[in-house]
Formats: sequence, C-alpha cells, structure tokens
Amino acid sequence: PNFDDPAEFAKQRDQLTAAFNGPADQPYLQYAGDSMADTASFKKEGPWTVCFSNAGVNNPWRVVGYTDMTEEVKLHPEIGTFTHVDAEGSDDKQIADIDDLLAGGNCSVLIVSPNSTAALTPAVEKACAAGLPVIVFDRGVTTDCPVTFVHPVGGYGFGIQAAEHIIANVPAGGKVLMLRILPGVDVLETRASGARNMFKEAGLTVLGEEFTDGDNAKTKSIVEDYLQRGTIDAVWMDAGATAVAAVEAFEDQGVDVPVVTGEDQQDYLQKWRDLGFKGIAPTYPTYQWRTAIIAAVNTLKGEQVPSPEWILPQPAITQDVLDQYINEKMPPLHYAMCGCEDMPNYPQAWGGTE
Amino acid sequence: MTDMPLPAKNPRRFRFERHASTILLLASVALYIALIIIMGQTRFLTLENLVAILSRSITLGITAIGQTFAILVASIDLSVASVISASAVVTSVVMNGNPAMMMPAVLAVLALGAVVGLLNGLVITKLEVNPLIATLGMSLIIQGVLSYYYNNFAGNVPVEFQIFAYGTLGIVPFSLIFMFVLAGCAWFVLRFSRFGSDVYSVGGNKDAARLAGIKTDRVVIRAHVICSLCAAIAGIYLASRLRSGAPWIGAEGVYDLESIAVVVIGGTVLAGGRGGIWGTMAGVIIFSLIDSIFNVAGVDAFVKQVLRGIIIVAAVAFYAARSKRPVA
Amino acid sequence: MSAQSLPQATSPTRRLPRINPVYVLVVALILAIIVMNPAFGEPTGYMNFLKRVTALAILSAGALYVIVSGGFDLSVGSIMTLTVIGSSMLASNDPNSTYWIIPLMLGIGAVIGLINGLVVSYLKVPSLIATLGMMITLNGVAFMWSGGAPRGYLPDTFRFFGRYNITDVPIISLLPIAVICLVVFGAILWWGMHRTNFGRMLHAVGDNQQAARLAGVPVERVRISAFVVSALTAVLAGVILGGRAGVSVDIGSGFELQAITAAVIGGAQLLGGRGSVPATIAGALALEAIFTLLNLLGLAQPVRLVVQGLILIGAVAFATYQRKRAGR
Amino acid sequence: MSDAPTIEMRGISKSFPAVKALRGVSFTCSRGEVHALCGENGAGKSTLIKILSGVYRPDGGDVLIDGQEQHFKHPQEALLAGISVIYQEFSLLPERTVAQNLFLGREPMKNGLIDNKAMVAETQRVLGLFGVRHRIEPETLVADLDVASQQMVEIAKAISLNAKVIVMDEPTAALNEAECEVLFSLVDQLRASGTAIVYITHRMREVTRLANRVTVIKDGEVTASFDHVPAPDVIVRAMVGRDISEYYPEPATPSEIGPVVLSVSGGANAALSDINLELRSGEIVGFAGLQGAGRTPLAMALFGAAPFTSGSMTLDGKAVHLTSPRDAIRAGIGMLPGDRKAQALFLMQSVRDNGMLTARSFANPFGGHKANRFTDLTGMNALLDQMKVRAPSYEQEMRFLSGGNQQKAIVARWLALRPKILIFIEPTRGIDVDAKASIYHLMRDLARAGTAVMMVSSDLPEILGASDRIVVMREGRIAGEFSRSATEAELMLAATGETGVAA
Ligand SMILES: Nc1ncnc2c1ncn2[C@@H]1O[C@H](COP(=O)(O)OP(=O)(O)OP(=O)(O)O)[C@@H](O)[C@H]1O
Ligand SMILES: Nc1ncnc2c1ncn2[C@@H]1O[C@H](COP(=O)(O)OP(=O)(O)OP(=O)(O)O)[C@@H](O)[C@H]1O
Ligand SMILES: [Mg+2]
Ligand SMILES: [Mg+2]
Repeated sequence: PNFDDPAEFAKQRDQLTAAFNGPADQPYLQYAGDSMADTASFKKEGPWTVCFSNAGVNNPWRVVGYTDMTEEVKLHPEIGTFTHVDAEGSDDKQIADIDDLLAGGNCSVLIVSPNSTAALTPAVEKACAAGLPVIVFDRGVTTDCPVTFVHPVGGYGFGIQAAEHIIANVPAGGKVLMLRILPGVDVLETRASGARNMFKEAGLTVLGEEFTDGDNAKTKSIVEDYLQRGTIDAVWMDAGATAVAAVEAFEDQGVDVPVVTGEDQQDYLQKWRDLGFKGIAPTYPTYQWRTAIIAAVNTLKGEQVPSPEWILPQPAITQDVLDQYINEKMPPLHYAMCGCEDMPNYPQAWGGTE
Repeated sequence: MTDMPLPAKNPRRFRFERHASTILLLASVALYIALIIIMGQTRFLTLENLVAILSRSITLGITAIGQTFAILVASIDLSVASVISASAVVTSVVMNGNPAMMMPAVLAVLALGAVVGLLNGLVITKLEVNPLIATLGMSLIIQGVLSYYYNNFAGNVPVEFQIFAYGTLGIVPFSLIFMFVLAGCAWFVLRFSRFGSDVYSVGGNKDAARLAGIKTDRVVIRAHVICSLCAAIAGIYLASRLRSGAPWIGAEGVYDLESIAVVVIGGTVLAGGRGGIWGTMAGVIIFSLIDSIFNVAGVDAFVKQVLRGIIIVAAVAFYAARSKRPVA
Repeated sequence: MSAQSLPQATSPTRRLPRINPVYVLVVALILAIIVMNPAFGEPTGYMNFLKRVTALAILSAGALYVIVSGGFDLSVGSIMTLTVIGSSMLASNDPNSTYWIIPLMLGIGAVIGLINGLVVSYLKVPSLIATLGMMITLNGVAFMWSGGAPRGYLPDTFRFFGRYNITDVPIISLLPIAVICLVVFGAILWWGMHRTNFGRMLHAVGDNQQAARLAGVPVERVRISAFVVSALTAVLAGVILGGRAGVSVDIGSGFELQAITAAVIGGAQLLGGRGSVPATIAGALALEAIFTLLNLLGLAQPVRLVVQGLILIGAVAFATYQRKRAGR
Repeated sequence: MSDAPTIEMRGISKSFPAVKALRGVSFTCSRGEVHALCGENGAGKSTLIKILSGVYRPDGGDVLIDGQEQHFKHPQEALLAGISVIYQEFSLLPERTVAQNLFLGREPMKNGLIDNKAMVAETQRVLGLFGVRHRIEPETLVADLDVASQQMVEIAKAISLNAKVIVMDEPTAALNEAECEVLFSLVDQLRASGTAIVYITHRMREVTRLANRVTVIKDGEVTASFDHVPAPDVIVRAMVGRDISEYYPEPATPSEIGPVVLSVSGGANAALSDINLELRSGEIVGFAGLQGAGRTPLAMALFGAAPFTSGSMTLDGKAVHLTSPRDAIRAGIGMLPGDRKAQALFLMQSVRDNGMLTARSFANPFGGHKANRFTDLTGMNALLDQMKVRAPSYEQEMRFLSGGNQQKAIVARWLALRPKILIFIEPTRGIDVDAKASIYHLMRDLARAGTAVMMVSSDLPEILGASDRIVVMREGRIAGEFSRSATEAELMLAATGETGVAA
C-alpha cells in the first residue's frame, strides 16, 4: 500500500475544511459528497438480526466506539438481535468468525470493522455473495461490494492538523520529535506521512521517529533520552495514547513543556488545560461506530445511504474549544469526540459519573 | 534358581492420562451440542457448521503438529509465530500475484523453515542454550529482520494459490484435508519410524538415549527442523487465506503460546517423551469448539478471555492431577 | 578437613574467584553508554536510568524465586496490569485512597500467587501452563473490571513511588524514590533467597523435588511461597511502573518474558536449583542498558530486536560455556 | 584372531574441572576372561569405563580394540566396535516399554519401519535367559517395574548386544542373592563363549567368585594388578592403603538394648498386610527379603511417605498417625532412600547444603541459613569429616562427588537431627569397603547412643553381620524373625517360602 499518495493527501487536506451535508450538530450523520446508494433491494421487515464482526475491543478507542455502537442499537427498536463476535485482533480469527456468522445463516445485515484491509476482503466478498448487505467501517476493504464504507476524513488529515499546529507555533528550523505507536497500520502510517510532508515544506528538523508501542513507560524513556541529548521544540504524536506520558517526561525533568500534539482523550485534554502548553487534539472520531449502525438501519429500511464511502467530518480540538470538550466526570481515556453526549445512557455507559 | 513366582502386576493398567484428551474432546463436543439444543439454535447442527468449526484453527493445527515434535524431545519452540509471519510475507512477496512463482515461493519458504529449525537446533544442542531462551532469541531476530524490510502487508498471493485456503472438495476445504493428512504423516513417523522412536527416547532421557548410541543432538535438531517447517507451512496457508502476508500476523494470532497450550492440553508432557499427535489434534479441536461455543452463546469478549484462561488450566489439571508421574 | 588426603584438587591458580559474567556485561554496557553520551555519567543520567529499570529489576528478582524453585511465572505481567488498572478504578481521584489501595493490591497479589501455587502443587499443572492460564484470565479480569478502558486516574500519592525524586541530595543531587525502593526490596529479596533457610529449601525443591520431600522439606508450602513472592513483587513492580508511566491498558504485557530473560542473563538455571538475586538485578540492568545503548546508537527498532535476540542467546551460550569450563 | 587383548587402555588420563580423575591408567582385558576392577569410591573406575565407551574423551593415552587404536567420539561408535556397558547409573527410559528399552537405538527394521513383533519376540527370548520372563513382560513400561527388575532389563540390554566386550559397573548393587546368582551364571556362560568382561564391584565375594584377574585403582592411579585373584584383604589393602580392622562392629549387648520405641500392629496398605513389628532403642534390625517383598513399602509406611491405611502405630508408647515424611521426621524418624539420585541428592547444591537441608527444613524458615537449633556450618563440617566425605571442598557441588561419597554426605543430613529411629535402605549400595565399614560402625554408634536402626538390605552377609535382629519379609508380610546367628540358608528359606533353595 502507498502511504504517501499526493492526490489523497491533497484531497484530505481539502476535506478538513470543506462543508459537509447533514445536520451540523450531529456530526455522525454528516457526509461529504452526494453520491448515494439505493438500498431498496435490502429492505426488510423487522425485527432484524444485526451481526457485527469486530476486529477487537482491545484498546480504549475501540471500547468507547463499541459503547457508542451498543447505545445506538438501543435507539432502534426494529433491531431484534445484535450479534457481536470479537476477533481479538486476529485476521485469521475474524475470517473464521465471518464464516461462522454466515454458517449460522440468520444475519439481516453484516457490519464489519476489519482487522486489516487486504486479509478481510475475501471474507467480505463471500458475505456479499451470500446476498447480505454489508457495512464496513474504520478500516476498509478492497472491494466495492459493501453497501458503504463509513470513515472520517482520514490519516493524512490527522497528520496535517497536528503538523499545522506545530508549524504555526515553532520557528523555522525548530526540532520536532515524532512519536508513533507502531509501524504498518494504515491509518497511522498516513498520519505520519502527512505530517512528514508538512514539516519538510515548513523547514522543521525532525529529530527522529520513534515507536512507542503505545507504552507509556517506553514513551517516557524515549523522551528522557532525547532530552538528555538536546532541546525539543515540539512533540508530534500519531495517536494520543501516550501523549500524557510524553508531557510528564518534560515535567519530571523540570523542562518547560513544548508544543505537544495529542488526541481527544480526557487525560490529555485536562493535562493540556492544567499545564497550559500549546496543545492540539486532532481526532479520529469514535462516533463513526454510531454511524455504522445508522447505515445498517437505513439499508434495511431501504433508505438511501451515502456510498460507496460515507465520509464523516474529522474536527480537531483546539485551544479555543478545549473547555467545551473537557468533562471531569469522564474516565481519563474517554475520547471526547464521541458524539454521544445526546444519548440516553450518557455518561454512565461510558464509565462517567452522574 | 529359576523364575521367581511373584504377585502378578497388571502391566497394562488403565492409563488415565493417555485417554484424557479424548475424554476432554468428547466433553466439549457434548457441551457444544447441549448448548445448541438449550439455546434452540439447532440450525448450527449441520455438516457445514461442523466443517466451519474444524476449519477455524487450521493455522494453529499445522503449527501445533510441529510443536508436538519439539515438545516430545523435551524442547520447546517460541519462534513459531515469527516463522509464520516471515513465511507468510516471503510467500506473498515472492509470488507477488504471479502464478508462475508459486512453486519457487513454496520452496523458498520451506528452505527458510528448515534453516530456522536447523539454527534453533544447533543453538540448543551445540551451544547448550536453554530452548526457551534460544527460540525466544531466534524469534526476536527473525521478527527484527522481517520488520526491517517490511512493515505492512507486502506482495500478494495469486488467485490460483488462494485455492489452498479457499478451495473445497465438496464442502470440505482442501486445507482441512491437508491438516489431517499432515497429522497422519506425523503420527506415522512417530509411531513406526526409527526417528519417531528416537524422538520419544531423547525426550524421555537424553543421557540414556546417548548411552544407547542414539545421536541425540541430531534427533533434537531434526525435531526442530520439523517444527519450523510446520510453522512455515502454516505461514504459507495464512498467506493464502489472507491473500498477503504481514510481519505481525504470527504474533497477532499468539501461535507460539497457543500451540504450546494446545499440545499440552492434548496430553503431551512438557518434560518430553510422552504424548502424541492425536492428542494435539484433539487439543486443537477443543480450542475451535470453545471459540464456537463462545460465539454461539454470545459471550462478552472480556469474559471470554477470563474463561479461556480458566479452561486451559482446568483442562490440563483434569489429567495432570490424576497422573502419578510428575508433569514438569 | 581431618587427616585424610584430598583427591587431587587442581592447583589454586586455576580456581580464580569466578565472577558472574553479567556484572562484566553491565559495567561494559554502562561504560559504552557514558562514552556515547557523557550526560549519562551525571546523576540525572544514571539516576533516571535506575529509576527506569526499577520495576523490571524488582519483578525479575521476584520471578527468580519461582525459577529457582523449578517453575515459571508467566502471570507477572498481567498482575502488573491488574494492579495499575485496579488501582485506578478504586482510587477515584482520592489521594488518601493510596494507603488502602496498595495493601489491598498486595492482598490480591498474594491471593493470585496462592492460586498459582495451589494449582501447580496440588493440581500438578505445569507452571508454564498454569501461569499462562492465569495471565490470560487476569488480562480478561482487568479488562472486565475497567470495561476495556481504565476509568480513573492514579493519584499523586500512588505515583509517588515510581515518579518522584528527592532533590538536593548531597553528591548525587537527586535520588528517585524508585531507586530507594529498588535498594530496599532488592535487599529483602536477596536476604530471603540467600540468607534464610527458606532460600535453601527453595533451591533444594528446584533441584530435586522428590528428594526434597523425603528430606522433610515442606515442598508444597515452599513452592506456593515462591509464587506468592513472585506475585507480590509483581504488584510492587506494577505500583512503581504505574507511578512512572500512569494508567494504560496493557502496561504489564511483555514483562513476564523480560523478567525471565533478566534472570537467565543473570545466570539462573531454568527449571530450578540455581539463581542469584543480585545477578538477576544486574541482568535487568543489562537488559535496560542494551535498550538504552541501542537507542543512543539510533538504531531502527528492527535492528534492536535483532541485537536483543543475539545478546540473549549469546549471554546464555557464554554462561553455559563458562560454567562447563569452570566446573560449576 | 590376533593375540592382542580385546581391549587395551594405555596411559589414560582424564581431568574434570575440579579434580584429576585418572592419571596414566593402563588396563587390558582379553576374550574369555573376567577382569575385576576395584577401588574406593571416587577412585576413577566409572570414569575409566566411560572413556572406553566413548562417553568421555581422554586427555591423554590410547584405547585399542583388538590391537586397533580407536578414538570414540560418541557411545554409538563404541557400541559398533562391540563394547557394551551396564552403567552404574540407570540408563533406561521409564516411559518406554521393556522391549523398546532393550532395543533402544537399534530397533529391528522391516521395510524401513520398526518391526514391533520381532522386537517383542526377541525381548522375550533374552528375558528368558534370566528366568525373569514371567516377571517382566516386554510391553510393560519400565516405570512400572521395581528397581531390581529395571536392573535386570539393564543387564539384558547389554547382553543382548552380543558384544565382544561387556563392562559391568556394579551390576549387582540392586539385586538380591538369587538374582545375583542368575547373573553370575550368565557371566560364566559369556566368559565361556569368549566374551571379554570387565567387572566393577565393591563386593569381595563377587571378585572371588567371578574374576580371573584383578586391577585396583586408587586416586586415579593403578596401585596393584594381579593375574590371579588374591585374598580379599590384599585387594582391600591395595584399595585403601591400609588394613581394615573390625569390618563389622560388635553387636549390641543385651543391656544396651532399650525399651520399645516404635511398634506397629496390624499395619496394612496396598503393598503391605498384617504388619506387627517392634523396634527398640539401641538395636539394629535388618530387613531381608526378595525384591517386591515389601521392605521398601514398609520403610515408606513408617516414614509416612506411603502411610498405613489400617492398623495402629505407636512411638514411645503414644499412638501416632504419620501421613507425611515431615510428620515422621518431627516424630523422630529419619530415612535414607535407596535410589540416591532420584530420592536423596541435590546435585546442584553444595555438599554442605545437602547435609544441612533437613535441619533447615525444621528450623524457622526465615532464620539464617548458617545456624539453626540442630546444627551450624561448623557442626556440619565436623559431621562430614566424621563421615570421611572426600571432596575438594564442602562448598563443591554434589554432582562432582563419586557415588559413595554422595551417600556418605547424605547420612550426615540425618545425623544432624539425632533421630530416635533411623531407616537405612540399601545403605551400602555402591559403597566401597572402607566406607561400608565406617557406615556399619556409624550405625552401631548411633544404636549405642540409643537410636533404633532399621536397615533394609539385599546383601545377606551385611544383614547377618551388622544386625542384632533380622526380620524377613515376603509378599508384603513379615515372614519370620531371626537372631544374628541365623544362616543365609535359613533367611532365604523364609524369604522364598520354598524349601531347598540354594543360598
Ligand atoms: N562429570 C564429572 N565432572 C567432574 N568430576 C567428575 C565427573 N565424574 C566423575 N568426577 C570425579 O572423578 C572422580 C572419579 O569418579 P568415578 O565416578 O570414576 O569414581 P568411581 O571409582 O566410579 O567411584 P564409585 O565407586 O563411587 O562409583 C571423582 O572424584 C568424581 O568426583
Ligand atoms: N512409595 C510407594 N508408594 C506406593 N507403592 C509403592 C511404594 N513403593 C513401592 N510400592 C509398591 O509396592 C510393591 C513392592 O515394591 P518394591 O518392588 O519396591 O518391593 P520392595 O519390597 O521395596 O523391594 P525391596 O524389599 O527389595 O526393597 C510394588 O507394587 C510397588 O509398586
Ligand atoms: Mg562408579
Ligand atoms: Mg525396593
């Protein structure tokens, strides 16, 4: 796969600022473009069995998203059964899971959050061939047979938003440390490549690209080691999981926290507010999990669905809107951009208090 | 003084541990059927579904066949997961969509497996490094080399080759048949060949085997070559199934620890010298059944993990506690 | 010895005091780091390093108890995870909660160790499998408890042990609390292993379990205690690591193998009977120093994996060679 | 056939890290002769054999087979050259069948596959030679056999090779008299058929009975070599460098025998029935019987390792119910197991730690390891000195000691606790004459100090020489009690329950 696609880079850069269709206060219903799929052939009387093959719930982002999803299911009385199978992060297992779901033979619709793009394509094709409407979200597949593929703007967009913030706040020639979770994951690779392009354009020095495995302790060690060798003007991160650890590394060394990018997790947002450094939180909104259910429901109702892709807006949290996303009642690793504040069980279902 | 009359001992007393894996298998089948009936999901009681269950764990099954050899010689192989990743990547990169490259790719991967097994075996026997450490180190090395060159899905497998994973004979996938044929071969080798006998001897007591004239190092090395070859084949299968290989697919399936768990649940003793292939296959099927039971019953992902841990321990305890002999 | 002739003990020149190669390795690595980065030679440099290594060092020294008694403890990483997640769940941002949470976590750790020990001793499940099952189960429990994402912060009082430094100390200028913990717990673990009857029984059980039983050693009690010690140190390591790094979902994963690796680099014998607490702590230092050095060299992640693998195998091969040559 | 001896070893030297095991040892053995190799524990006998059989490579010297110089790098090469060895330590695979063990590494093949049928048939034939066909079935797992049967399998394995040289390193250590006789007649047959036999033993009777020539090694050097069989005391003098006076100590006088310490009535379990027994302080009671007669199970029952399931037991007049070795030790009973390597030794720990272990097990676990209420390091050194344990240092790991010295070191373990009752199972198995004598004297000293000693042994002269009273067991029951003036024939009669059995 090509993670440095100039056309895609430019497209996403535009989409970040473009206008979206749909209600502005319900970003999970918004979509870019106006190509729609006709789903009349999938129209079906309730109650439905909605089947969901999940790559895993093995990180907080997926946990928040999955909660969004189950809460969304409760809003649709036509959904009789919601069957969730969890592949625990294994392609092999997810393929087998989809086989199981097909062998069971009573899914009305199949939602797939693929563990990886290429590997799950045959299984998704098989499901399409069995006549099921298929909704894919988060990562895609390399076939057009699903009804739609729900996803936010994308990785380049994320990388661009974070990089732009750094470029705006660090003088030319400044030193940037790029911290990444792990190599190889499509959405993370494009974030890095998007940012790399921007830094080159702006003439910033990249001190290094280090992989943290999402491990706070390792992140802290890496930042400490870099600090021992010289100053750091900005820390760019491809995901927010370890942002707080990176900030703490500066704090613990008694060094001023420089520009640090993160994600929309509460702990980072609060740290940012408390220490008052120059932060930004690009997002990969978890509300796309809601959208997947909405797409499935619309399909079974025979209503139109944005297709072949349902591109959702991807806002970044900046200093001026920071306070509006901070909620002390929510758990530290809650993703603020969940689009879930209007749901009946908010905040308890997401682990919040009150 | 001639034959001394002695209270006759029963030489072939019922050995619980020999049948434990069968009992466990039957128990899990019964549990599955009971669950389906209770939940009124009898539509799962089809041949198709049986095949789907058996096909769930082919990668694990092929790997575990090899792991059985390693454990029988009182060794162990933690590098299988990395070998699976490496061989899947090599398969798809060498083939790169070209059907003409199928044969060379398979040969290259088998050579890779053989070399890794050979190195594992040599480090364990000649440098006398504990197998756990030797293969853990080897695993890191393979993973490092692999991720140096690739960090994502690389290459792709031609449609012709996907037949290995997706082709069927009637409703039975080729790969399932392949796994059972491989198990049959392994059983035959262990049961009837000199090498098989040596495997049990070396695992039972290496010094005694050496004193009896067995070249123990060679046996250990060969067992490791077989183990790595099986892992390489599992990698080929996975590439065919996923259409492409990525450097993390072995680790992501936890094939190292799972293959060990499956072998032990199948009644092969970690200390070596006791056990066999059919036990391992029973262990693999039990794992598949557990997964299916969880899916049918809609068990929550986290609860599933808790239960799986308990089940692994309980299954081994089931016969270990009854066995008079020490189990490592 | 009384008036009897000794067998020909070889000349004293060949019996140089044998120094464990791990100490040489640590010194060499640290010198290399200082050469590459003189800042490391200053208090902030090496104190940060020690602070970083504390969790692993304490964990490995505890895991050594199980290794010397002849087992493995793969559950320690998951105990660390459970400690951090559980503490964050319970703390609900109340600084005073630390005073009951840490004892409570130690209690939970003791129960886990007890279960490990009971399963291994009485259900006769091989420790590799028993603790693998425990690892899977505890990871599931941690997930269940937190619903997949931790729901609270660790208060600063909790993070004190892993995060804070005493400043303005003469000569060394700063002294991390973690380093004090390392010294205190290291000393306690050293004392327990090398200066008590319990430590000797531990060695005996790992060396020959049946003989230990017949010699009057309370084998089960000793083995269970080893698992309890290991689990307790895992809780301590969890508190320190959680303090250093804050909450994350899989904070302890991978630590089980690192702990075993550290012990093995320190010359511990897998399967029991031999091992040293100081050498294990040195093994942990060596491991962390390798990572730091590779970091300084700016080597790509994959290269680091390869180097790590080579050093792991090399260290053990060298120790084996030396032991054979020196007749230890 | 050339005139060259079948095996000739010239100027063999071998060092281990801590010790020079052999220095310039020369040794020959020709077809049709039995050459006995004698020497104290740790003299280097087994090492010499392991060089002959390719287990070790010599540091210096040559090995010639039929006049041809050989450099064996692996036991397999020695086997191919016709050298078959019964090793001192068992080399059987417990989880494999008798037949599989017998043909280990040389299974009969048919069409490239193992011919199980032929293997079983041949096994039956070989076992028939020993008259143990009924006792040992080819398809039994070796783990299910008792020690003696295992030793029989070991011997059968070596003999079935049809080797031109057979080396036997203490083959009778685990055998009783009758089984020894079977072995002796086999050795006679083998010699007659032209095999060269090297025979290592600590029992002078066997040397006298079997050998044509005798070589004595001491401290890794040949001290004497005889082309005939000299009188036992000559051999012993060459072995230990002095005479051994009073091989067996004086028996107890009636006044020395004290009150009943332990009594059992109606004791029974799976292996035992109707055991009625009394042990008195100051008394050594020898337990004789055939293999499988239940002596070991009785010892294990008294020691709590395999307790009685019915019946009653009293210690010092008080009823006790011992269900674990710890119970028994706490009640004042100690035991030295028969299978040293599996049941008594901690090979990676130091000699002193081996000696201290039991004392430590009953001291405060968190107390210092150097001293406890039973003994301390100096005390243990003194005990080890008293046992004449030969080691470069007591800090040496146990695995570097020879078998006999290992046995002595673990006796020290019990001495530290001064038990009321001490059970010895085959206490002198694999121990040299000097050490044997010291163990007999030690048992007597213990008895004089008031300990009740129970000695399980398959060595009838030892039973008669060292005991005050003799109990013979058969089929899990007590078959008779004798005084020390009984004859071997009387004991054998009671042990077999038959008449007309040759002793
Ligand atoms: N593998 C070894 N490593 C180190 N030292 C050894 C080894 N094997 C034997 N030794 C030492 O070599 C010497 C000779 O031992 P050997 O076993 O040959 O004695 P032995 O004459 O057979 O004694 P025994 O009658 O007790 O069997 C002893 O001091 C012993 O400790
Ligand atoms: N510790 C034990 N626990 C349970 N059963 C035992 C134990 N030891 C021996 N047995 C059983 O008791 C029977 C006789 O044991 P064994 O063959 O050792 O005879 P033995 O009397 O000890 O021989 P010897 O008297 O010559 O030492 C066998 O069936 C054996 O399996
Ligand atoms: Mg010997
Ligand atoms: Mg016996």
